[in-house]
Amino acid sequence: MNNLDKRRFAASHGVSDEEYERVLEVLGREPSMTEIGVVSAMWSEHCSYKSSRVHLKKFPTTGPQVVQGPGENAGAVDIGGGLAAVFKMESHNHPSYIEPYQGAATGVGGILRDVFTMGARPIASLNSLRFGAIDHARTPYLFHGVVGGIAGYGNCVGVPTVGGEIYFDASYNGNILVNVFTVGVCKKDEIFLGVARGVGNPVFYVGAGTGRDGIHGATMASAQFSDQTEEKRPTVQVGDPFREKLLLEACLELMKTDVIVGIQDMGAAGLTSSSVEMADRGKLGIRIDADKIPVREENMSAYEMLLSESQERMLIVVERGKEDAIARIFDKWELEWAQIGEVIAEQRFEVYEKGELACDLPVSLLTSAAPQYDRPRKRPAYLDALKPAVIDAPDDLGQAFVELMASPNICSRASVYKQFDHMVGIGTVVRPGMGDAAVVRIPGTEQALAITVDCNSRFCYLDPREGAKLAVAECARNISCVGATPLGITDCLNFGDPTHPEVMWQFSEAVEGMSEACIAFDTPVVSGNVSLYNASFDKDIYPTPTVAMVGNFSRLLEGPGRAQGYCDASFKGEGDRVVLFGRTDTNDIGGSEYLWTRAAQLGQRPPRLDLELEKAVQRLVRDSIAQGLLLSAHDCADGGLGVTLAECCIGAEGHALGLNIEMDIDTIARADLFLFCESPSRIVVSVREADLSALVSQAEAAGVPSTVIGTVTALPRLVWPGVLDLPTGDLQHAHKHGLSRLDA
Amino acid sequence: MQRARVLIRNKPGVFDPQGKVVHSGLRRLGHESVQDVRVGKVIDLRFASGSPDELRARIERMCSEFLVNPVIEDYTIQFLDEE
Amino acid sequence: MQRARVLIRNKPGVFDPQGKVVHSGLRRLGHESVQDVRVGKVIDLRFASGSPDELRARIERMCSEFLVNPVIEDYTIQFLDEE
Amino acid sequence: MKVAVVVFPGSNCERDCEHVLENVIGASVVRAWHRDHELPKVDCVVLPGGFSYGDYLRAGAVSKISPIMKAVSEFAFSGGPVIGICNGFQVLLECGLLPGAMLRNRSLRFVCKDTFVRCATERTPFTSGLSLGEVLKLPIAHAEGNYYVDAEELRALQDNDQIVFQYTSGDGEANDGANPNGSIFNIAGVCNRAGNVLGMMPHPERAAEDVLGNSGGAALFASIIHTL
Ligand SMILES: Nc1ncnc2c1ncn2[C@@H]1O[C@H](COP(=O)(O)OP(=O)(O)O)[C@@H](O)[C@H]1O
Ligand SMILES: [Mg+2]
Repeated sequence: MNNLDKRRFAASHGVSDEEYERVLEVLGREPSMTEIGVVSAMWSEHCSYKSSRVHLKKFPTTGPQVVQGPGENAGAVDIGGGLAAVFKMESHNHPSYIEPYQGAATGVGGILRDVFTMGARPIASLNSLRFGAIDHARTPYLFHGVVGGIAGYGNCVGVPTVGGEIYFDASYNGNILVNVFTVGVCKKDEIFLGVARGVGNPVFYVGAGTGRDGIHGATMASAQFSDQTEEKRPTVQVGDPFREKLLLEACLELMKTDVIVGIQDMGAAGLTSSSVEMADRGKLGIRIDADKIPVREENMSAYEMLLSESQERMLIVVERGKEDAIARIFDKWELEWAQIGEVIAEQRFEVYEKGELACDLPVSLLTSAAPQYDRPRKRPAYLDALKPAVIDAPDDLGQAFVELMASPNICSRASVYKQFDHMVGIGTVVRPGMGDAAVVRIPGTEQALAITVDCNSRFCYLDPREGAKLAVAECARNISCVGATPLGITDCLNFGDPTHPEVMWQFSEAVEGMSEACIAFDTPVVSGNVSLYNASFDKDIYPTPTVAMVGNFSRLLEGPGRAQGYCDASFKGEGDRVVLFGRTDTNDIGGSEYLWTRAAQLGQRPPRLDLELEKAVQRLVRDSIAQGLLLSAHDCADGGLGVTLAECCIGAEGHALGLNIEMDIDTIARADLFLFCESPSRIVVSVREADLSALVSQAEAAGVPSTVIGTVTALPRLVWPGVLDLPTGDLQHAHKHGLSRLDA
Repeated sequence: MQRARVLIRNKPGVFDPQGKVVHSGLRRLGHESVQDVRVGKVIDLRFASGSPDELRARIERMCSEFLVNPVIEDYTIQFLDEE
Repeated sequence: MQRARVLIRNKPGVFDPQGKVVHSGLRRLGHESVQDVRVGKVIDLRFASGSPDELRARIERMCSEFLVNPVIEDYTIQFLDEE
Repeated sequence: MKVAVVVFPGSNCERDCEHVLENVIGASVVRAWHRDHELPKVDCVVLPGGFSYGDYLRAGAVSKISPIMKAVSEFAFSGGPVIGICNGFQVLLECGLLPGAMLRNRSLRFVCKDTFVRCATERTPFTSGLSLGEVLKLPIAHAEGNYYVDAEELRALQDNDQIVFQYTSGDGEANDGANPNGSIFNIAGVCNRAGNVLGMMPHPERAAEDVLGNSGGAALFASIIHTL
């Protein structure tokens, strides 16, 4: 191949002309084709974070609780008892659009490996999904494929999927989002890192054999979808959750020995990125003999082996002289393994193919010397064209309420989470649908974690900075509603095409907003993921900086009949009093589900967030739960106070109760806006009548506005005299069947 | 009456984890002579009437619309004698 | 080289949940002419050598030991031309 | 009491069963590995849930050819109590230790939720601590739990008192609305003729502790201790 052809070859791999010049300059020679493949993968947006790195530096990433910050396979926070929670979120957006089942399944596989590669046994997963409009032709297919893939993979591996979120919006018609999160637990001083140390130490490949699947996956995730995507389409990666389970057990078993120097899973850009990143962290090099790599297809070239994204594989640097443990354990678990190379002193990535050096690159070329861009930013013009919301009060408030409950973004997700094994591991204390965050007991302890994921991308579209803040705030509020204390976050920054200055403006704003909120809640960012080029035919998705948060309970006390010290969302019994903490501003209607479903408007701005009030409300709720004062707690989010009250009445198990609203309607100008605006920092709680005055005075002392909403009734009706009188069953029915049109 | 059969398998190159497990199961039972195993789906269809040509066109539509995932699967159509 | 195919289907009379779902899916897409759908498995085996008779006996053993559950499933064996 | 929990590649409820047996019931637990040819000396064998061999081919099909299943069969034939939960039930069916077979759920979907099951016989070592007709709330989590036997076999199950659990409504009625997967006669669990081998789809180990809000399932494990 001549030099011009090489340049074209590089361009076809997404390496720009300037980038290619840079390679020539650093290398001082023309790269081989194999080397071009390696460079293109490592310099892809997906692996190099070249457009986002300058912004990500702004994140707060430290704190006394941080055990491992960004940069490793996953982050870790101290959860007490000598334990760490290890967690991360990953996107698998592009593969899932092409093949929803396998795309989502392999996304789950990848995030599980990111966590257990650190030595932590995964104890729970979440997912955050965005599909196109519910009536878009492709939505049902993508939806069922993705949900099926998450179920198929996670259930088989035996990690419970305990929560998540799903939104439908036309902005995702041509580019869905599939973000998956896993948390695991290990001793905080027994974390394994992806680092190559010790010159001469052997490098082992373990797991499944390498095939031709997913070659160029990383480059594909670094470009927009277009008509040509079809041709560039790599062989789809097919997940094998069974082998993942074996790999999980084998790795954890190996970790109990003292043979591992460093370990890392092969994710995007497979063997290349795992070896290069491990070498980079250890400031050493790695030499690989491609002919030793276990393969499952014939005649594979080094180029293909290096770029394959076959699933369920790991790379392990083992202490020399202790190699036997690999054979013993990986044979036992019926997995492939091979010593494929060694750690070398020169900081180079060397790959031999049939005795010849097919790739000989400085590690730094692939890491620190990779391009970084501070791409142009511009405030999007659409922001100035936004108009304030105009919405008339409905003739029939009850009817409007029922319709809102059936909205695809609000209705019950039971049909989804029933397909996920959310109980395996016998740790799920608060199940999906029961509370704002999932509560998972840590095996062998009385400790528990609360986890949640959130992002309202309409808010982010209206104002990326405020929207990102609101996402962090809602996560923290969800964690507080179950009684836990927020500890840290991971994120998936899903944005459009970074070559659009408007997208980079959104990105930068969102990162700054998130950072501000993370500092306020003392929840550092310990890991995360960036997914750019979420655009199709030049139309960018709504900015979607998804946040997943982990909180902890020091101890779950077993009381008579059930655990105490936490809360779920449902009302418990007749006569209990219902109190709203926080402030309702009926102008907070922009971006709301009510405005969208009734008037197809976005409005002008998202709800206003007061971080100090938010913190005070959350602290109050956490403290009252710890005191055993609260019977339930549920925040007001999508659909506002009305939907929250309805959900509290419906309850997770269908023991529908009712509510008598006792507020004076004369003080409220518009009941519909009062019920359905989406002011943040609000939590609905219920208490025994006897505890009401104590609770109200605590709120007063904490400087938190509180409103007594009314009284729980055994009669399953939501009654607000003169305003509303609805059978809970009507709301419940609408809620339950909101997604059924996807099955038609 | 007409009977047709659609055979669906993963495309060459697309990983078939099930085939791999079945293969190693057969080996464990001593069937060493098996060199390769692929597992796929078979869909048998019955029609009241129709000529093979006409049915083939119809079945091809069914495959592309619904029965087959063209991203990872290949298929073949066969016609069966009435039994 | 020899290639053989095992087709496995639920016995007549045993409910075939997949067939039923596929059938109603096809109907919903307007393929009303389909009268019945059965979904089964196809297992393609490759052997280095062996006469059909000998292989048939071997495959029958595989089926009864492992590949087929006789409580619910029937099977047929086919030999394929080398490709 | 000493219990063996059998682990196949892909089992994923073995830890859960061990936790309940050890920490809730107070039994001692040993693991048996699928490649073992012998069982340790135990009083009871548990085949836990999961996806042994990925459920490939058929759930339980690849596990049945594991060496350990010969030892489990011998243990069962000599009258030892054996319980297979979910995937463990599927393995017992494939091995022929229990009659019948599993079909895919009629929804074709995996289903994870609480169900109610009624105890239809107290004669097994696992139900001796329950009362006849008692309704338990137990979770299920499976894609292939649609139990099938032909009409003749069903009659035999009934005549020989082999139906151990049926899916019911909360007040114990075995109607179609309470049937989560299409299983024949709402069957959730069956035993062999002798009564010492039980297979069931619901997971009692997931409902054996107050902290999870449901401890009714512990009675099954406690029954074994009392029987021995
Ligand atoms: N993709 C999903 N996977 C699993 N559980 C989900 C998923 N989406 C939503 N859920 C669960 O369904 C329930 C309702 O979701 P959502 O309406 O987003 O809750 P909230 O408004 O309280 O944040 C929650 O328990 C959530 O964890
Ligand atoms: Mg939410």
